[in-house]
Amino acid sequence: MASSTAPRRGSPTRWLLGRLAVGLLVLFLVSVLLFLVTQALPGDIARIILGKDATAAQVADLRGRLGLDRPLVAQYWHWLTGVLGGDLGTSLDNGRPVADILAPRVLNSFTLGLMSMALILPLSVLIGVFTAYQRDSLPDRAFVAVSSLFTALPAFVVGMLLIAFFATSVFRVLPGVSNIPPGDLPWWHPAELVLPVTTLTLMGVMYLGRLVRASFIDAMDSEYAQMAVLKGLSGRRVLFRHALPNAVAASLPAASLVAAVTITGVVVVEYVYSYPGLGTELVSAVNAHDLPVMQACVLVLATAYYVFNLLADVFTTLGRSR
Amino acid sequence: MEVEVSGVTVRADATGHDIVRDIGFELARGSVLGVVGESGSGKSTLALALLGFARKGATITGGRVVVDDVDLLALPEKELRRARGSRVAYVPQDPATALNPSLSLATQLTEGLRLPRREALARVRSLLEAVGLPGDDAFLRRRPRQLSGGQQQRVAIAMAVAPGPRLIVLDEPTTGLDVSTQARVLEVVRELCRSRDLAAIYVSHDLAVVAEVADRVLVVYGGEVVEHGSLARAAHPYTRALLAAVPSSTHRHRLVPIPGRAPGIGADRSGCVFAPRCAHAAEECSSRPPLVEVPSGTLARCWRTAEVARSPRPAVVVDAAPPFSGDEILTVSGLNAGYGGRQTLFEVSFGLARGECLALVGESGSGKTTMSRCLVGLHEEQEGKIVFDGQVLAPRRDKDLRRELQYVFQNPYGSLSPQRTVESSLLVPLRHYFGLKGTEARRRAHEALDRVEIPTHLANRYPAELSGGQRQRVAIARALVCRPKLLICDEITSALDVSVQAAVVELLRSLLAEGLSMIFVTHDLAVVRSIADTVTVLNQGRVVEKGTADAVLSSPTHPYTRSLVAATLDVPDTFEHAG
Amino acid sequence: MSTSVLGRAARTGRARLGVGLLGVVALVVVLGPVFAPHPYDAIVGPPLADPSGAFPLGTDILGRDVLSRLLDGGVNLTWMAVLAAGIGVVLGSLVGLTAAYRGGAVDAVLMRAMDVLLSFPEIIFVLLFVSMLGRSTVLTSALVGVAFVPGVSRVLRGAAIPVVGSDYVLWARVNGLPAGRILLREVLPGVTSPLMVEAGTRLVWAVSAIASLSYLGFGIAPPAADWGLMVGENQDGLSVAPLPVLAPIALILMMALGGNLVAESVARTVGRTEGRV
Amino acid sequence: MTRTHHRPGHLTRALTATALAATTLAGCSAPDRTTAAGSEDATLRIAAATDPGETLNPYASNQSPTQQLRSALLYEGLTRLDPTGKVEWALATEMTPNADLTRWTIKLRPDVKFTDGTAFTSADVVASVKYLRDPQHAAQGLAFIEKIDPNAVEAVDPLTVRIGLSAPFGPFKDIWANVLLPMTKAGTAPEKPVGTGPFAVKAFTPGRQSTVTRFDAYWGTRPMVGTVEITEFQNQQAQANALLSDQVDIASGANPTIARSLAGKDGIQLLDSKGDFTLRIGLNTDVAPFDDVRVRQALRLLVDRDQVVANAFGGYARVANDHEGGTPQCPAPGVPQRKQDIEQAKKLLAEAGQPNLSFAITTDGLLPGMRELAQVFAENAAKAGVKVEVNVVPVPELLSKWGKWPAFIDFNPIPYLPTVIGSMLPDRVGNATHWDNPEFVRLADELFLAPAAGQCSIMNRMHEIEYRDGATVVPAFVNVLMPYRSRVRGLVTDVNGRPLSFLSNVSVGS
Repeated sequence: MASSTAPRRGSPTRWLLGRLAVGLLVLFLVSVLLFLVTQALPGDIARIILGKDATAAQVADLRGRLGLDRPLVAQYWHWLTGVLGGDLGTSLDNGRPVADILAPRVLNSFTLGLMSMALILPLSVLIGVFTAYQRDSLPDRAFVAVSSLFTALPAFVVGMLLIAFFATSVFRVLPGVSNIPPGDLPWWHPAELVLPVTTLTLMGVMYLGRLVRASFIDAMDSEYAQMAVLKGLSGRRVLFRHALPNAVAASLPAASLVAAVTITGVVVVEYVYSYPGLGTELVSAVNAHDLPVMQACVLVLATAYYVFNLLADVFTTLGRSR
Repeated sequence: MEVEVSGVTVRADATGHDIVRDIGFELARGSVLGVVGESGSGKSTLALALLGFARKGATITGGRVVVDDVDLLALPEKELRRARGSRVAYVPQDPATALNPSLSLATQLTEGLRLPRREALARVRSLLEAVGLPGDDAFLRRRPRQLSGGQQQRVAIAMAVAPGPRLIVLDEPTTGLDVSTQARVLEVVRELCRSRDLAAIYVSHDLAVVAEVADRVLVVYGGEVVEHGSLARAAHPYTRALLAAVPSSTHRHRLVPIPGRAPGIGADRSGCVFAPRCAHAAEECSSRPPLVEVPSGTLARCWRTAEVARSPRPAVVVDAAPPFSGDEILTVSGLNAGYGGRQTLFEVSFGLARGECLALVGESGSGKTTMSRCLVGLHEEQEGKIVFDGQVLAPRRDKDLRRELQYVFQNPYGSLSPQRTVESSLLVPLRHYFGLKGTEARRRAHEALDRVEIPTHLANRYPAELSGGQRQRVAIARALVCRPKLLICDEITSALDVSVQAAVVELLRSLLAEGLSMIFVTHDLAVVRSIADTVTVLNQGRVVEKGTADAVLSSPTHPYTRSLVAATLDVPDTFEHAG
Repeated sequence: MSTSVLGRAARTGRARLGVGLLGVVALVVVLGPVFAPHPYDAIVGPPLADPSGAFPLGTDILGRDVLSRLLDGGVNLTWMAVLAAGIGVVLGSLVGLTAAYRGGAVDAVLMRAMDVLLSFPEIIFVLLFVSMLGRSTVLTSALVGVAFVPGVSRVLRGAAIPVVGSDYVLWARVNGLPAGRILLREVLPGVTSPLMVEAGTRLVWAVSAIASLSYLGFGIAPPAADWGLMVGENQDGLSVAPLPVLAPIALILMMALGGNLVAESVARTVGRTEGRV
Repeated sequence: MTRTHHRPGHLTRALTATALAATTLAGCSAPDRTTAAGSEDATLRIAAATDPGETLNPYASNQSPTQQLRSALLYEGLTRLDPTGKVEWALATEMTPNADLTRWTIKLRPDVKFTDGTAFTSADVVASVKYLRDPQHAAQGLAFIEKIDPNAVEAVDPLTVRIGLSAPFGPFKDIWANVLLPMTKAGTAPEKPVGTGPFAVKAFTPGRQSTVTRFDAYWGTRPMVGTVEITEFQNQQAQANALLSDQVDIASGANPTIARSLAGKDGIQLLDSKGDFTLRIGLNTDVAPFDDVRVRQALRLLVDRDQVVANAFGGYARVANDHEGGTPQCPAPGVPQRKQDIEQAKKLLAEAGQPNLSFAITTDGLLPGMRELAQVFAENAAKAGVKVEVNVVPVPELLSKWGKWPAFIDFNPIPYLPTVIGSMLPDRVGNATHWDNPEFVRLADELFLAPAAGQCSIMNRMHEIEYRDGATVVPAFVNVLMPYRSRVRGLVTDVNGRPLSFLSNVSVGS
């Protein structure tokens, strides 16, 4: 999966710096694209803020105050210089600093994403190795079947069914919505985190577990595993010392991609569980055409995505140079 | 006797056919047995079976492998595991994939020694030094990918020897190595066997290597032993045919290919397996001959050794052509080229007369691949002058130039599109260069296939259905339909079995005879001797020696060429006297 | 080659199960409208009625017959998913193959452009463009397709690089064949297997994505019958009347799972045969 | 965030906890948020719809129901509506006009304190009115007080205010009951407005949550709950889920389906406020063919009102008759109930030259029932061969072309008088149908001058004009539904659909 040019020459550091520079360029392009797209959105932010009762003069006045009547380039330049100076601007919708709005939400989303990753990685390895080792056994077949089912299942359906099952209809043991009150840290509310984390984890494990399983099977079938057997090593040593590290290494790029997908996948999960994270904020910002908030959300998500993607490339490159 | 093997049979689970069948031999400590066979002969399966191991999808169904009075095949799983490594050790064909990429050398070398770490390390250090590698900590901390191919192979050998086995099985350990590296590895193997009183089984497809390293040779064909003994005294028609197909670096002789294809698994085994391709086959060959001692002194599985012995080897020595005096079709002068800023060719100059065959010789890293890419215009970072047929080759070449300068690739598996039939592959250039379609294009394609001796019925086959040699001949045919003036052949025989290589070399020789000019890129001096008129030797991107093939190979002047010639192995010559 | 891979894949058990599932769904999609007892948009009873003789699966939130809507609601999802997967695979292959073939700067630029695209969460991407251009089924399919492009192009670029580097493509380049013809006639046939696997997988994802978008209200406009839309419309009544939600989910799952099984068995067969000629 | 340092080792604890089985987790929630149920300090937890653009400023433009819900707890106007729709005195105790109804003298309630402890005086009223009246502020309630002359607002003494109007206006008391026209302490709006309400703001995070606590020096009935916590949710399903898993006590928004599926579940009851809340289909009279009254009447004849009530609103509605309500104090206007009559509709359409009418109804689906109404209407219309498409657009898009949509779905939650002023007279922004009936305008002017006793007959005549000529299809009056946990006692239904404005007698039991 992972792409792009391996470090053919020059030091790895230079390559990494190059990739980071490209990353900044990508982020810049993302922001330009987003800016242009929002300009084309129907509906004027000033009108959205003022509502249908406001007169045209009031709308024009607000546009002036928000700086929306300046040329596009000037507006963008204003925003960009602000961001480069560490100022993400203020929300058009409610006038609060974007950083204040996003900081707790970034924390919430990242907690959700990182907790899920903390579960996805070991579980995937565990399940992948186990099913690969017990290849074609009943548990293996069951896992393969269930994971097929899950790749076909939209996230909203998983969320909806989990809520119905664990919170509202069948068992009532978990909260049906995962609201983290403002000012609280997400991990003060472990019960609220269970269902969203479970949803992300299920989706992740079903995908990554399959990949680990496949790469573990590859590792077990490899020449070096055969060589280890021919050296008279014990089955356990062949499995854990020879096959496992390589299987895990082979899955690392995919794991990074899963991490990237998990970070961006929180959008849907947050919506389903009303979790106050970046995703829900982004959806409302899009609905309200709140460009500064939208920009900041997408930049955070895109950065996270790019970092994990870069990790995938780094792992792939390490793998290739082996 | 140290090692006694008998009746070893391995079966493919899916089809129930035997991959190797009823193999037996004996081996004394300190001696080396060579196992020779072409691809698909079952020699690797045999090598693994000697450790009581069969690959997925295969089962050892019978036989004994007795080492030090213990029959490995009769041991329960746990004890067999202990016996592996400590009694029988294995050296893999490709250490690049067989060494675990994520473990340090120290770990891989010491694991399974059943010794305290300090002692284990001490033993490993001394062994590494014995195989000519440093035994220091820095080296032991390395991962396999940080070693060269030759180093990896010596580590693999040290790894095999470390637990102190009685028998060591080496599966094609020098395939893919340069001749000079190969020479060092062979030296290590010989030295270890001698000094540690080890029995060794050396599996290879290369007769010259086996003849060099082994005391006796087991020739495997179609999963069976067809001959057992000294190559110099070969009596079996297959062994003799193989020897006839091997080129020699010392003199030019006609190479005799073996017609037909090697039998697959599941071929009819009621009679002699070689009979379908044997020039001496007779009615009696429809029943299976036993492996018996024959007059030459070897054990051979053939009814007709007497007749075979009477037909002498057709060692037709071909004289080198007189030096060419005609105009040069290609002149390379002052060529510098590189990749990504790193220069790989330095001031390379040479010329090629019309109708001549020039061999571009070099080991890996010599720059010969860059050189051929420059010639066909694939390489972009280059400066210097290449004049072809009176025209300076510009980076953007016109259609006719491209047509007249054709290129045949090294790998027979990649040079033809797997999605095109043989005929379709040939129609592409016909359409591109001549705008030909339909009947006329097909006629020209078939003409070319005829020329390379590909039967018409193969025209609609896909490459996957052809043998390596057939594919290489189709690739040549594809070049021929372009009506080239110069053919560049990049290691085109290196991936082929000798019997097949012979056919390709003979084909090229006949094309030369028809006036085609040719550049033959290779590392194999024997092939050079059998085909080239002049030789240009490349080392580290520089031309170190050029001259006629005879002059360069027989009396090399540059030290590098000399070492190359010295490291090149040849099959024994003593053959003629045996009959 | 590819046909034989398909043939071998078709003989595996999982592929048969997949084809069976797809067959059932196809029957519903094609013949369903003929057998629907009521018009899909007719209000024929009280809302969220329990199943009965007149309404075998009950009625939906507006009092329409769930069975009739179910039988009528697959057509849109099907063509939209096919269109989306088609756009994704065609554009993705184009980008991926071009990047692999050209290499260097072209490759870098194309792949970074894909990174830009990938950086938008898919749902936001669709949300933005639907807000911008208005809701339409074709637009939604196209957006889902475009959202697939980066993924497809990466996979195909990866698959095409060895093919582009292979000697037979090299031969074509050396002989100066036009780039378009090389890509189309030499490189593309070399990546048909991953292409087929991609097409299958993307089709499954498209089903899932388009159902999700319809559920969120960005796909097919009411009152049309559509499985994703039905889930969204009726989910508020899940605890009173589960069938109007679960029945379309079951069909979406059958469709996606069937496609998934077929794609997987092709992938497996390819994995087992490719590269070990 | 600021409390991090008090809680070392939380990450590990949370991780372990997450990994544990669900049973251990059920009881585990934010430790300092326990509700002292039944006691003086009980907390009432209300689920509301998300509004990221909300502020505490009660004069802001475009206020969402969530903001209005909170404003009702924090601020008060001069008058207010009681749950039956009657106007009663709040911060004012008397309003006296001059003879020609162009100048009003307002007596203020004595001993009223702002939540910051300062006294409420006439200066605050003057400041509030002037702020509201300044077009620069784009206050949403501006339309209702446009007749006020900003230069003629003056404090006579600390408890008396005099307001001069640019035109005579009678129902002055009614106007001030609007939630959009509260009084705040002079100089505090819009940044940190201070009100006189029964509650004061404790914490406020726009788009997420606000907490208000009881103001103990409140002049009126002291509320029984100590704290009200309003939590915002993305959608009504989430509100319902929160209610079901006991994370909130009241879901302030529920569509009929949710209400139906929650009602009867253990411990959940439904607060069903019947009133004159209308969802209506507006027809733009500037656009053909809706400029033809025959077409409008035909479309009104196509609606199966019983089906709309039963299927679009799940029975939580009552049939309406193509005119606004909001006049609970008046007898019904003497017009026959309009029923579905396909033949008549076809005839009218044919007369209007529109036998194959086809158009789209645009809705943003903001309120429950909007989409469903459009769909039921589309299905009904199909019976007469009228093809109606349902066009669901995002909110910004609906707003951006406000007044330009040919047919759209709109809602009206307020009493008739402000409705007339805000959205039925020509040239009002709220009048997106651009309906302009001279007789209706004349009657409205008459209404503004009429004494209270004469208002009903005028309003009924206005209803009749709506019924005959109006530009909206009003098929039903819709109930406002709020499911709540039965431990909440003392909730009252409200004809104006704002039952959460009346929390004084509400308590939270155990």
